[in-house]
Amino acid sequence: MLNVEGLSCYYPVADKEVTAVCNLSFDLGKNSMLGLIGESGSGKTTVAWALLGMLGDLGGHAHGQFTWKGTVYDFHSPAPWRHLRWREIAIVPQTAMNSFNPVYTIGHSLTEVLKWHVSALGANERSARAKEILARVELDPQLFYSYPHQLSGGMRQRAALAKALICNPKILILDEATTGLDVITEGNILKTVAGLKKELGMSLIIITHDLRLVENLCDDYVVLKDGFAQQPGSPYIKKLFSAMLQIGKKPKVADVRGVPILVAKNMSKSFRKPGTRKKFLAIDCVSVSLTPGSITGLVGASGSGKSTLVNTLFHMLRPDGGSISFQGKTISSDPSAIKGMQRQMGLVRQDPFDSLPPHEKVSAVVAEPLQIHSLSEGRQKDLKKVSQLLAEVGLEPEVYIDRFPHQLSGGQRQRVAIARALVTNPSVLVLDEPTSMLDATIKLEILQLIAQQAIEKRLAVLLVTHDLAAASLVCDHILVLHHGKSVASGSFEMLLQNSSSSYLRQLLLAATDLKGYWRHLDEVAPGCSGEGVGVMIPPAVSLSVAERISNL
Amino acid sequence: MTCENKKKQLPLALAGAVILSIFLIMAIFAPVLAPYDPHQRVGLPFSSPSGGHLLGTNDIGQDIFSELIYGSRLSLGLAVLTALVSTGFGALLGLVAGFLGKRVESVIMRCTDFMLVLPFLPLAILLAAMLGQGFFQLVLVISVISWAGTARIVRAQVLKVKAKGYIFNLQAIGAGPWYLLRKHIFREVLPLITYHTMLSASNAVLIEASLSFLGLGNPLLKSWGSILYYAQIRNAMLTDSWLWWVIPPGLSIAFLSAGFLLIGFYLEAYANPRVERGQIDA
Amino acid sequence: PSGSMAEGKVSELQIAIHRDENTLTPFTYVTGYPGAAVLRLVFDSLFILDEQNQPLPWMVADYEVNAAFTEYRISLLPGQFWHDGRPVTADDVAFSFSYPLTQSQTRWRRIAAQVESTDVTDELNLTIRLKTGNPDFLSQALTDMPIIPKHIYENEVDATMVGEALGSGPYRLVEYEEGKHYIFEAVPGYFRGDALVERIVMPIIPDITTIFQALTAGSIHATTAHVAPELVSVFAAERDIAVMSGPGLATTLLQINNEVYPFTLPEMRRAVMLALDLQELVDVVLLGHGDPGSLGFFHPAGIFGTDAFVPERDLTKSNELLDGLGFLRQGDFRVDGNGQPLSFELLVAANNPLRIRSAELIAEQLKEVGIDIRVVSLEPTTLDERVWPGFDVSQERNYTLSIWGWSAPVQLRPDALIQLAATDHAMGSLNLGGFASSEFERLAERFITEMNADARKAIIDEMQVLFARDIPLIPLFYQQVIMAYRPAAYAGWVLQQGEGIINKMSFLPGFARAGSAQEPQSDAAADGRDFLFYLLLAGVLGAVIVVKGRKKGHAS
Amino acid sequence: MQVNWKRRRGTAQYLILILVVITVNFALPRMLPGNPLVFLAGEDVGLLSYAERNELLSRYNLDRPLPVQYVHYLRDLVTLQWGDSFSKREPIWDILWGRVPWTLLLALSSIVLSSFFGAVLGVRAAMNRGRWSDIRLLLIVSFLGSFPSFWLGMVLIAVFAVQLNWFPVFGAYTVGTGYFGLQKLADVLQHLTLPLLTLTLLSIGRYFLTMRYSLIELMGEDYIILAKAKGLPERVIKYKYVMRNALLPFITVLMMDLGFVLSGATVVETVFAYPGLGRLMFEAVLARDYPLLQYSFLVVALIVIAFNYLADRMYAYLDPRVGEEG
Ligand SMILES: Nc1ncnc2c1ncn2[C@@H]1O[C@H](COP(=O)(O)OP(=O)(O)OP(=O)(O)O)[C@@H](O)[C@H]1O
Ligand SMILES: Nc1ncnc2c1ncn2[C@@H]1O[C@H](COP(=O)(O)OP(=O)(O)OP(=O)(O)O)[C@@H](O)[C@H]1O
Ligand SMILES: [Mg+2]
Ligand SMILES: [Mg+2]
Repeated sequence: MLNVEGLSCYYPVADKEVTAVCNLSFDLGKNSMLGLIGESGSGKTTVAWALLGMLGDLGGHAHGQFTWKGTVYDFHSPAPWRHLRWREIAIVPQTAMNSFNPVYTIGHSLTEVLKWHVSALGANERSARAKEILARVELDPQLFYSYPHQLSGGMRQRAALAKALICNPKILILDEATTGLDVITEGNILKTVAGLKKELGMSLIIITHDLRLVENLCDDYVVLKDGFAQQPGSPYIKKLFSAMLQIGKKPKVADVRGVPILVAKNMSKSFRKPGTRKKFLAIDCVSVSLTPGSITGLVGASGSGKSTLVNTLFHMLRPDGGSISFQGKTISSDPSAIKGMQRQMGLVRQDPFDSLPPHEKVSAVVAEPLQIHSLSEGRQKDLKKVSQLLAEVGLEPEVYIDRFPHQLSGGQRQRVAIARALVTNPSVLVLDEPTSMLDATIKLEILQLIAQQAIEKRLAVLLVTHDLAAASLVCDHILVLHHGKSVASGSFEMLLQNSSSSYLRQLLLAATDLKGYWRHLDEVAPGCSGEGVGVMIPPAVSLSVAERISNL
Repeated sequence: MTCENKKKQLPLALAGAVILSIFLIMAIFAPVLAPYDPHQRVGLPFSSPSGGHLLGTNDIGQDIFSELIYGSRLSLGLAVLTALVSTGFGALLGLVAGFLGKRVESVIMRCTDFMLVLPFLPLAILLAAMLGQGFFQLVLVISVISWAGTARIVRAQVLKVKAKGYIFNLQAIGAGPWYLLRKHIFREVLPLITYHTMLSASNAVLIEASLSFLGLGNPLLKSWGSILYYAQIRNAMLTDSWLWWVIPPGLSIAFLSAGFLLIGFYLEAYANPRVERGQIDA
Repeated sequence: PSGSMAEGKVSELQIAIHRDENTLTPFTYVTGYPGAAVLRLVFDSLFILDEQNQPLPWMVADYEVNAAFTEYRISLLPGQFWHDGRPVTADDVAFSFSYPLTQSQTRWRRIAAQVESTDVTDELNLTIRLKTGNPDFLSQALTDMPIIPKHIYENEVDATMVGEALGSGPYRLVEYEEGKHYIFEAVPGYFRGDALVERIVMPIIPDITTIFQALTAGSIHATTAHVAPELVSVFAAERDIAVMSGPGLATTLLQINNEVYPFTLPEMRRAVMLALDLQELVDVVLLGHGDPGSLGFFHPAGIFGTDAFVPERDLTKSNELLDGLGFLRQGDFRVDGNGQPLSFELLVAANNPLRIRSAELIAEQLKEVGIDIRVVSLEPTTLDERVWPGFDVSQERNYTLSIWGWSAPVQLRPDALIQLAATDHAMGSLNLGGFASSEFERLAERFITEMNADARKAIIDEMQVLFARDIPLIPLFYQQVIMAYRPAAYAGWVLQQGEGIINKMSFLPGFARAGSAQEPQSDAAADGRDFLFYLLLAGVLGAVIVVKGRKKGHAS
Repeated sequence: MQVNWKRRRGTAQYLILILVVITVNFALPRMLPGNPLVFLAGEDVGLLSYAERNELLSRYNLDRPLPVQYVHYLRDLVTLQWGDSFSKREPIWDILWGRVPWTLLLALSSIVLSSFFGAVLGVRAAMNRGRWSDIRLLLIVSFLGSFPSFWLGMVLIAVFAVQLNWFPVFGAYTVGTGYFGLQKLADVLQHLTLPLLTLTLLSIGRYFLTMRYSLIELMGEDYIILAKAKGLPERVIKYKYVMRNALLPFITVLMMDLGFVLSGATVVETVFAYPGLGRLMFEAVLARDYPLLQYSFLVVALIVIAFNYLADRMYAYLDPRVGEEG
């Protein structure tokens, strides 16, 4: 169906060209699913954009040919992109969370595409279709009336998926399209997509770091490393797959209990429901306390209020109720107190594409908190610190330190954000999905780094994640949010044993064994909590944090 | 493409710099460059260009070329000074209002509203009557009326920039308003401010000319605007003399603002490095 | 749109008026020129001023003045009608001479104030009795006072409330749009004959340059505006435009504040006068289209003036005078007895380029004798307020020197010098310099009581001599009145001295010049403008090509 | 509750602003040197006797202390008894009514034109940022905007009215014709062309630069890049999608320009003898026509404030992220 021949992509960086993809060839059959995998920065996103002829808009350019419906086109020349885009090839970009025009409602963005590509539909039909497709990706059709910034990260990703699906494309590219989703939603979404694929004879290119997905779903895969496709069976591929995280191998219980440094009590925050004047509680009396040296996991379905809680902790949203105390002192609305607290806190926000200043080089971006809090020790020293941190998060300083954020891949940006959060040696670290765009190896390294910092520097960490495997590995304490309420909390093991929370069980089930879970879903009605859930949960083994790290 | 862009922009900025420095040299070395004292009558009124008078003479026989050269002093000074004062003040208030919001914002905005509706002509007359009609008074009058516009536009833009995710992020990690204003917001609106500086620069020259036209200015000051004013009022458009009396000062004003614009162009590339991204016609 | 009708009549003329004169009634018009001039197309007066500004009986069939100049017996010509069809009666005339007393309009009020009573004999006859004898009443008042309809004004407390300009003149104002235009139509059966132009459309165009552009373009046929000196040669070369000129009566002068030292000293004023080169002013500023000022104020070509008082420049004498005053040179400039430099501000209206230029020239000329002049341009009303605060000479003035001007009618007043120089505030109401001279006071008193025409003329001459000696002010020049029009449209224009061509005589048979269409003149029309045109055309074409080229670039 | 308070405070601020404007419009003309006597007494104002002058002043309440005059003014203002103009001798209402339509015609059409072309060209330049076509546009626009308005007007008259005879030289319509209906419309449009062109050329630069800047600032955003990937027609992205985001500063310029053209087109109105408010106010200033000044300035001020208020209110609608707590 689609045949790519000798695709090479280049970006200009500071008067030089860097090769992001080199001489890549692959076929995509009809009604098939191709996985595109590789570590962060290997060129996956670049390939995706090249297929849409968009590299020019990102400042790069592509060479090579592709065959589409029997005709050979050149990537280089102005191919009939206008006819291909969206009608034939659609994409859920890695920047999905940032892919909606902030001034238009979700509904407008969806119907607009329809308007230009499916001209036969009337206005009412268009919005009906848009609502239908929203429901299909497990979103409330009422979100039709919301603005993008009113959605959670995962919701935006799903809305982007809806937008990609709405014209029934022949090829759908999913570029890390499910990173913001909890496993259950992710499963459901992928099932929907798979269903559509069958229904419409659609082909998919899936770019992901979740190798389980590739294993379970894809007919074929291409592995990229530094822009080069790897031969099947090469040692690199083996290494990549072996690094896959297996949940349950090293669960633990920890009771490193100390005096909490940050306590948030009964936090509530309400927002207006989309399309109505009614309000709903995004978080409802949630309490967290963070203790130095411990890692607290915050898990929950997409849209359950995790990011909202994070925002309230940083005083970026005024909570409707609740109080925050830091180092034993209640923080009121006094700006200096807030600033004093913020000085000791590091933050990584969920969307790495929306959180780095576009006009600063990486070196300045990472060093910025030092400037803000007047902790700078001179340019040279700062630069050294930055380089060191960049190296720790797996970015070669020489290559990346002089780049602008838009010249980085998604995973690279995420790591820059992590480095920035660590640069001030904070005593509290809040990470909102910090590793969602990282491949298993780097993810492990990063988690290791965080855990190490937690122990060595007595850092209190709040880790928001959908990755239960990761959570189970590093978290001492887990808080489960569901519809804005805290439904369970405790150590991982405790939560497993005390299975009162069927929700968590479902999560775990899905996380442990995707195929099994899907099968299970196929048998039982969706959304149920089946019998054998507990069976798949491995026995709890107590390990101290230190041991966990050495195991990692 | 970046390389191309950079290559293209440097000569442009250079061109701008060259234009401005030519005017600057003209202004500084006017006594050396000008063949005559522009206040002295050195020829017959309304004479055409000749060897002695490159651009002929004006309605009382002053050398237009010398007027033009001396005029650059006042016009350039007026342009630069007004632009700096009014845009500086306006941009500062716009930044502060847009970013701090709340009461500060509404107070500043009501002030700009007030300035926008303040009747200009009586104000100009009043200030002229109270302070006289010198150069600095002119700067003051023009600045007083033009800062508000800049403030409003800058503020509107700041509101937009403020909503960006990375600003939110920096706020969350404790960046204070002044820091953000200084380091990021200012930088984001810098091109806009540059544009406005340039616009107010050429505007100042135009306002001066218009005031003269309405009989409210000071036609005694030797500026490009006043040369044009006399050309207009002495019907240069109905005679041949427009060619040497009207075109040169007109072009000078136009070149001056073009010079400013070209420089601004370069500044803009500095403020926004994503130059090569998202050009739709690519 | 105009066309010549049969018998030399013209159906419509477009005449630009250079300012809005409100509803054009005697109580609402604004300026003496063009307001009062245009007003006279609609309103008649008993007498009018002819080409040479001599009174000419108009509404009057016959008149008689007693020896003491206190009684004016007048009989009206029959057959005069208001524009609403009612006949004009002696009653209306009598009313016209009493009603303005109740109003604030000073020009008419001043005339009405002289009248003691009016005596209406019958429909067409009346006698006007003055409080004191005034030999100039005929030439000054009877030519001036517009006769207004009693039936319109009699119940009106505030005459400005009457919006309709209803007179008995040759033209009827049929339409007025504020700030936009006037339209006049000839009144059929006018008692002096039907007007030669059926309809006059007067668009209001405030900018003079625009007016002359419009004249060049042919969209207007004449204008109230006077032609600027530099355009005379342009229009003379233009085939379709004719130019008419005559001496101007508007006076541009250097107003001196006689109360400010050192201008309190006549020698100082004289020294300044001698240092001025008036002919140069005329040549440079007016390009020769004017006459140098006479120290006696009156234009030498006018009724009262002689050319005996036109000064000659004499720098030696000027220097001598200044030296004699003890104002010695220190470097470029002189200092006075107190060691203060002789340095003065010369105020000038910012909206009048000719005056600004004159001021610059004066500064230059006075520099030669060591007097430093700093020209200061002021918004016109601000200038008024400094020179003539509250239009009341008794109030404190705030200037030393100023370029000032008086309009044409002042030149026609026999008592103009008294107004300009009498100490008494009521009599010397235009004495902006605070000039005071007992000698002059005596002359003024004699003048007021003198009834004999020749003796009065002699006193005026004496006053002029005194003016030339004491120099209360220095008349600089009289700018010529130059009018341009398109002769193909209408050529009957009559140039009234000092005023222009917009007057009744221009439009009435028997007064208007004969022979309408003029011979086309040489066609050396301004090449420069053609060039401008081609240049701009090229510019536009260039721009179009650039844009087109860009579009092509896109397509490929 | 909170919103309510905020809004109330906002309203109070606007009330204060309007009161200040009313006061300034009263005080400023009266602070100018000179007085309106010459228009009240006619041309021979110098001949007024002392008593006559006083009587005249008291007839128009000009001899009262300023506070009393101010109270009178406020009373007349609210009762809408605006009275007559000193210099025009006509009811102020009538004068304004005769002028406002023409001013609105000129102002609005110039705003529409210049914002439209400014925006379109701005988009064009931004899309080609850094290329020759961008620089060319930038230079042309800035060049055209750098000529004094009276100069530009005169050149246009000389070329298009005098030489080519395509357009009339002056006025808002041909005087003294019986045109009506379409004919009238054509006539008015013909007269409108040149002044409109002048004003448009003068103010297009601001729109152009604002639009260009806003777009460039947006161009790198991910959603714009995706918009293109979505296969939306270029035209739609350029002129609809992207422009919508740039509207915030653009609308600000627009609303401000309105105030400028309403009262600031004096020069253009003078050159073209266009019967607009600008010229009226200018003449009123010279005449020190206090009543006409204070009311006409007030009318313009209220219009301008209203539009800027509207612009402010629109911000939240134009960009939903603005005006939310953050
Ligand atoms: N606009 C750009 N300019 C310069 N270099 C770029 C640009 N975009 C991406 N790169 C570089 O190209 C390489 C490939 O980037 P790409 O976004 O394709 O990676 P990726 O495989 O999608 O990674 P990730 O999994 O982290 O998203 C990276 O090293 C990145 O730094
Ligand atoms: N500014 C806002 N206005 C209105 N609703 C909002 C706003 N921000 C968040 N919400 C709503 O609050 C709920 C919680 O959002 P939040 O971003 O906290 O979810 P989350 O748990 O982080 O989800 P995800 O894992 O998908 O990022 C969602 O339903 C979202 O639509
Ligand atoms: Mg990627
Ligand atoms: Mg979130």
